[in-house]
Amino acid sequence: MMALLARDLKLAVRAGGGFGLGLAFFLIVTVLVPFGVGPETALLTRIAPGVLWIGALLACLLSLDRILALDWEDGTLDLLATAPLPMEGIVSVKALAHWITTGLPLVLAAPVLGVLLNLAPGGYLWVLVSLAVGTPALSVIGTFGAALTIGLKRGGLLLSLLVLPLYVPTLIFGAEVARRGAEGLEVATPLLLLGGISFGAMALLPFASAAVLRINLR
Amino acid sequence: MVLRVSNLEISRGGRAVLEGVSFALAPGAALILRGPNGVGKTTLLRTVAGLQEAEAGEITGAGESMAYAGHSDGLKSMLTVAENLQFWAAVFGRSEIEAALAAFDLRELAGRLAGSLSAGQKRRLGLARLMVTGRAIWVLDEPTVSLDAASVGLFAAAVRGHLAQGGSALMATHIDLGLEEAAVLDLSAFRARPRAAQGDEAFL
Amino acid sequence: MGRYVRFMSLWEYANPVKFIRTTDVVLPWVSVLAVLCLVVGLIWGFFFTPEDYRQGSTVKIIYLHVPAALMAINAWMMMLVASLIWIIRRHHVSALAARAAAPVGAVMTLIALATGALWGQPMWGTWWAWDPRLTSFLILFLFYLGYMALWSAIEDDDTAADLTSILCLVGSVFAVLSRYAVNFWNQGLHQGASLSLDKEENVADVFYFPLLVCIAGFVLLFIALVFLRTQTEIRARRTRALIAREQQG
Amino acid sequence: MMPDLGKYAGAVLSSYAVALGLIVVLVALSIWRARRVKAALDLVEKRNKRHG
Repeated sequence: MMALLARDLKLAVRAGGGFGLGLAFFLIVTVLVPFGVGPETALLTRIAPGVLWIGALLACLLSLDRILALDWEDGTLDLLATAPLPMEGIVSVKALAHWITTGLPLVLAAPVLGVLLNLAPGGYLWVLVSLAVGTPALSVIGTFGAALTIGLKRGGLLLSLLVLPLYVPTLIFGAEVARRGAEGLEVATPLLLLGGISFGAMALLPFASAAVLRINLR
Repeated sequence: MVLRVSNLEISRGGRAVLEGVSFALAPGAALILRGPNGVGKTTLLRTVAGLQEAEAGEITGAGESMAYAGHSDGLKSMLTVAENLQFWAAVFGRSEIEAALAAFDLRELAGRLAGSLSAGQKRRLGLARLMVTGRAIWVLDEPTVSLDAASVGLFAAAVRGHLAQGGSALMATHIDLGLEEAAVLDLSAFRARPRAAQGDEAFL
Repeated sequence: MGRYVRFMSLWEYANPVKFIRTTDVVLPWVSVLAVLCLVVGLIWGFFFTPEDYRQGSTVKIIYLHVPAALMAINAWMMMLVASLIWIIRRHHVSALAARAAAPVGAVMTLIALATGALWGQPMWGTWWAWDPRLTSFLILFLFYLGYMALWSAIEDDDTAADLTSILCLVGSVFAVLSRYAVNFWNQGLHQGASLSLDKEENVADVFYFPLLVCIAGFVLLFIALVFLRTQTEIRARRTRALIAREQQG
Repeated sequence: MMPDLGKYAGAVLSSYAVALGLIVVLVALSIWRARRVKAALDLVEKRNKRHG
């Protein structure tokens, strides 16, 4: 398992695209928003937490199809399925690798991009915390979507259609934590709910992803 | 560990292709599957490897002692030859890769990225992967594709060495490896009689 | 004792041929009843009920809005049950019935959304409010779209049935989560459930009885459509199976 | 005959139009596809009977 994680991380570093593309996309989305809604700082301050969450979510979505597709195309998944690793473990490690290469950089970049959106001073910490708690759920749910659409020709678009509705609860609670944090309100309740969704998804969804992958491999 | 297949029935795309397939593969033995294209060699091997479920029949002795190599080698072009092997060794809980590199004449290529190898070299690396798994039963699907005569010789020697150590090999191949000790099983004899596909039966 | 030997198990209807034979008999009756209920209920509601003192004539939209909303959720529930039956017992009719129900559920969701928006415009002064109920239905609609898209994207019938069943299961959990999340996110303008047992909040009797007839009509319409569409799916599958057999020789 | 819908006539009438329209389209499409698929199946079944 550790070997699989180490290999995925090494591949992400070598191939370059892993970290860079998602981050660049996040940056561009954040930069485009003021062009769309106008440069008024008070407005930007108000929408900053939500925009950061949407940007992170879309950047995450962009890289989902790479989680399993590459290993599927070169036959690695077939070989991994015959290796002494449980399929649930394989999909969990794949999701973890995706989080480390895509989710974590987004979490760390969000406060920096918050400056561009004139995020309220109290918001930086909670944007960081909410993304740190919420993005693992995005990776795990995304892995499920990637497993469902593996090997389909028009998989990319279908993947978005399947995954985006599943992202709704995570987005709502995550953005709520960030927004309340920025406005100096109590954040404990949404944070607990966000954590619940994140841990629940991490604990249960790998079973669904593994079942789906076994069906797709046969 | 004896690999035993009894009265196996398998299907491809929901359609029965082979039935009544039975054989046993003892340690030190090799079995070569033959038959025209489409007879079900790949499907049989994937079923033995556990990637696909059999429609009927039983397979015992595979599972934890089996290493599978299919049409694709599962190599990462951005990793070096040595790193690719180290990864697969680690997946199977091992670390030794020197013997495999030597057996397939990959020592000099060890530091090269797998993406820069020729097709034949990649195949050799894919086969070297079998040695690092430490598994006793090799299940090989067309292992000699894109190998030149010398490389086929290397492969045959590796298989012979594996058999000598008490391993066994089940493979589908058309070319003559010069493995006199290998038994040959022609799958044409087990072709399934035409019938409805498994999933379709309920609708006919 | 002997009487029970001939008792027919419910599972026998999972045989495609038996299903078609049975529904062929039932379908005309259900259809006629559905049309009857809808015509009676809607005419009763539209022409012979008074206006609400607060909502004016818009209250008449209730006869479409509430039954459609109920069926939008019930259709998904039915798909969930059918998916579970497919996963556990692998009855083909069950998987195909889930597939057949999805477009019906999607249209019901669309009707609930459209009538809701048309109702909301005069009542709340806006076509669309991000009210929890409306939002939940919009999310439900997206789930229907994804489910149908996955069915049509996969070529192998049984693989498609397996994958969509798992999606339906996972989707159900996330749909419930979304419902709570959306509630938390916005407390909303929408009135409570129209048919709740709480007498205070309930709609008055004059509206209640025609509404019940309309609900019965929508339920029967749903059943009739699912029967018809499941028959179609079974026939399509049988056609493919026969052609495949011909080609095999 | 027609009840007086007052100032909300537009909303009420368009609700009925949209909802009934969607239902009619759904029913029509279902029936149309049912007929087509049934015809295709009959054709194949007849062919199968003839050939044995």
